[in-house]
Amino acid sequence: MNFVLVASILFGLGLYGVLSRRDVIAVLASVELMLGAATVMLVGLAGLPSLSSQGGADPGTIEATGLLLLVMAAAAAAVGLALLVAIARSTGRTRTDELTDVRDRP
Amino acid sequence: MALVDRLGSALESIPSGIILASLDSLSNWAKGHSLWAMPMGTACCAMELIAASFNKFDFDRHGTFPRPDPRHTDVMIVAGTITYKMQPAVQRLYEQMPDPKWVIAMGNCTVNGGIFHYDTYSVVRGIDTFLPVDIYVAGCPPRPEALQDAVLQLREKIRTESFGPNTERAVDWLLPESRERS
Amino acid sequence: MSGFVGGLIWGLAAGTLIAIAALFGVWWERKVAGRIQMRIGPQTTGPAGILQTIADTLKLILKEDITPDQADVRVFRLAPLVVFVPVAMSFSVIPFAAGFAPLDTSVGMLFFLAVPALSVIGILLGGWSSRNTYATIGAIRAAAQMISYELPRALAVLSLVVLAGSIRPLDVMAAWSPWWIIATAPGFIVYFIASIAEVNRGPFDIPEAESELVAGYFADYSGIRWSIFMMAEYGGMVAASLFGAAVFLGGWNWLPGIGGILVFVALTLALVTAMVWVKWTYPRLRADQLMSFAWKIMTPAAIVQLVVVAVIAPWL
Amino acid sequence: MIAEFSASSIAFWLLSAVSIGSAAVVVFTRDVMRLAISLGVFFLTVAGWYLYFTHAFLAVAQVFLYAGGVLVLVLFAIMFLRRSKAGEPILESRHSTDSVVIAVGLGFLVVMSLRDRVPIALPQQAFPTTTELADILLGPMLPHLAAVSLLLLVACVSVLVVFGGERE
Repeated sequence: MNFVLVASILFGLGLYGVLSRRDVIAVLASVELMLGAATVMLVGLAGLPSLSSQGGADPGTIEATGLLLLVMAAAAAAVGLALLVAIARSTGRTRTDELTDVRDRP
Repeated sequence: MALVDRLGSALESIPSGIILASLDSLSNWAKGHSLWAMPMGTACCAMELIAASFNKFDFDRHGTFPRPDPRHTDVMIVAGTITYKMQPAVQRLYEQMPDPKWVIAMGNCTVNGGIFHYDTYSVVRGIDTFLPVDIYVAGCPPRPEALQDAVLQLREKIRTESFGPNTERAVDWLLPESRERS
Repeated sequence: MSGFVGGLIWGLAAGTLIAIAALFGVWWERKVAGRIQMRIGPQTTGPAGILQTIADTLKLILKEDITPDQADVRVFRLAPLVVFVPVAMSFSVIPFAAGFAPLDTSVGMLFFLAVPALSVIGILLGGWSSRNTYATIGAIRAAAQMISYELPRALAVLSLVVLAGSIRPLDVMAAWSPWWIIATAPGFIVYFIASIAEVNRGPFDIPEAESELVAGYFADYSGIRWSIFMMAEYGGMVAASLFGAAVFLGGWNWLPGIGGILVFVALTLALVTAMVWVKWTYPRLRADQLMSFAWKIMTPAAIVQLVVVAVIAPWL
Repeated sequence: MIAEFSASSIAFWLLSAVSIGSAAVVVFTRDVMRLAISLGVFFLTVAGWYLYFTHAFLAVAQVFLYAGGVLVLVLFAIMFLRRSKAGEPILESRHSTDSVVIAVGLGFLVVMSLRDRVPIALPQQAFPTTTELADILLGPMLPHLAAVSLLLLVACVSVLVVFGGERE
């Protein structure tokens, strides 16, 4: 029982949300769950001595990497939200199974 | 809740009512000294109502200042002619105010229709036909000093109120059916 | 566990501080506003009306607690606390005296910027759960405004971080020198304006614009719940003034010992008064003016300030 | 279990419980506001995890970026999209065995691939100072920082394009 299990459960929950949700906002929230779980896993694992011969990465490097990851994920979330608001405004639909314009009208 | 009820009856059983009386006076002091006004200005009296808040008269000296939101106010100052078309809006705003709440009827039109009392089809003859009015202010329009006096009179009136179970609310004698129910 | 107990004590202390700040701040605001409008302000309740806000608070506690019929009840009741708690937490990193901050953390400056920003979530929840169009519009405006003004505020504080070489508030205070006031004057002005916008006070009070939105995001709150919103507003005002007086203006660095604390308190009071002054002097901005002011003037000014400070830092 | 009953393990169990609980609410709730609130709780617990791994700066950055930024954007999008609709907004999901199998299987694979590598107790790490962080970010990791900054700029511009294109 350790944080790997917790992060995996979180990741699995997020994946299930992405697969099962039918509303774009909920799908995006589930993607955020997966991102958070992955970052927690990375930051946690990077500090462990068992993963490398030098006894874990330098905490400053971990923190810098995590920070860059955070910023990237936040940018992705912002673009995703902007896209979904734009789609919803132009089509009036927010459910993933209704958004079939590309499939239906090639 | 049972404990609270028992506490309440225990407080009442103290003969001289010292605790309840001082609680009453404290709450009445607080209520009376912070009468935030809901300005229901519909006609010319509203000019005097506005003047009352600004310099020279300065309602804020007595802790009364206008808030635009009925949820944050204590006393509705109805200033101006209320037409039948306006009546539902006034009543609704009154109902949106949280208890305890009071009404001041400012000006002749709100007291009894004023100059529109005769020969008009559209004017409500006094807002006490649909609201429990606490203070009437005569005048066409009344001076801000009169309104200020009305607020101080209302403070005096509040001083005699009580939490106690025997208090009769103004709205009870206004609506007989609600009294029969209780 | 001692950390937990200490946190509890400081939470209570911050709550009390905010309550006192709100009681005093409302009275002070009404007096200053009265003077600005050639009135007197509260006068008849206690000497110089000092008991006015106590009467108001008692009355608000005794008022009916209305929950709208259509409201999302649990969210509606949660929202005032979500607004209040981050503001209370932000008090904990302020350097109150030489070598003393309740929560002495190495990321204090960022903490102070990040945590009060959480209260916008409470505003959004309150505005949404009221199921009231005015409240929803007010909440959306508040969110847009707070996201926009967080950026220049953070950039302005960043120039101090560059000067001090640390984001621990006590290190910044230790490295502080009077020349910083001149070097970071534009940054301080940006910080001050952005702080007013962060606590939704005039002239940036479009989320609660009385003439168009009745009372904005708290339009349906009454009694004590509404007063928690107001306490958060005044608490945020006092926290921003305390922090600005400490890290920008030097706070207790001016005089040793108790004199320094007095200078700190005086500077804070001056900033609070300036906030009240600004509110009662300037008319409310329009929503688009507010956004273009944030993005076209405040943010570039803060960036220029940061660059200037980074260039001159070795000589300060 | 009882032997390692300490402040650290209490924090671990609390964080695990709250983060999994809030994630479950995000995935299964039908009310859109519950989703937003529990997403906020989840972001705060992620910050808590960073604190648990002694990365205070990451934790505050997480609060700043996610709880203060992304969550507000999510709430904003919810209000923007659903303001006009009456009544309780309901989120729908299509639960299926396939999704369960895929999600559980992938999670299981992750756990199994790492099960030998991870010790029970975490080692005590040095608390990195922000000066160290700055040295690393502006020293060896400067290219990465520049790349992420460029990405952020592109993201900002693309958000503007997405919204600006809508206006015509």
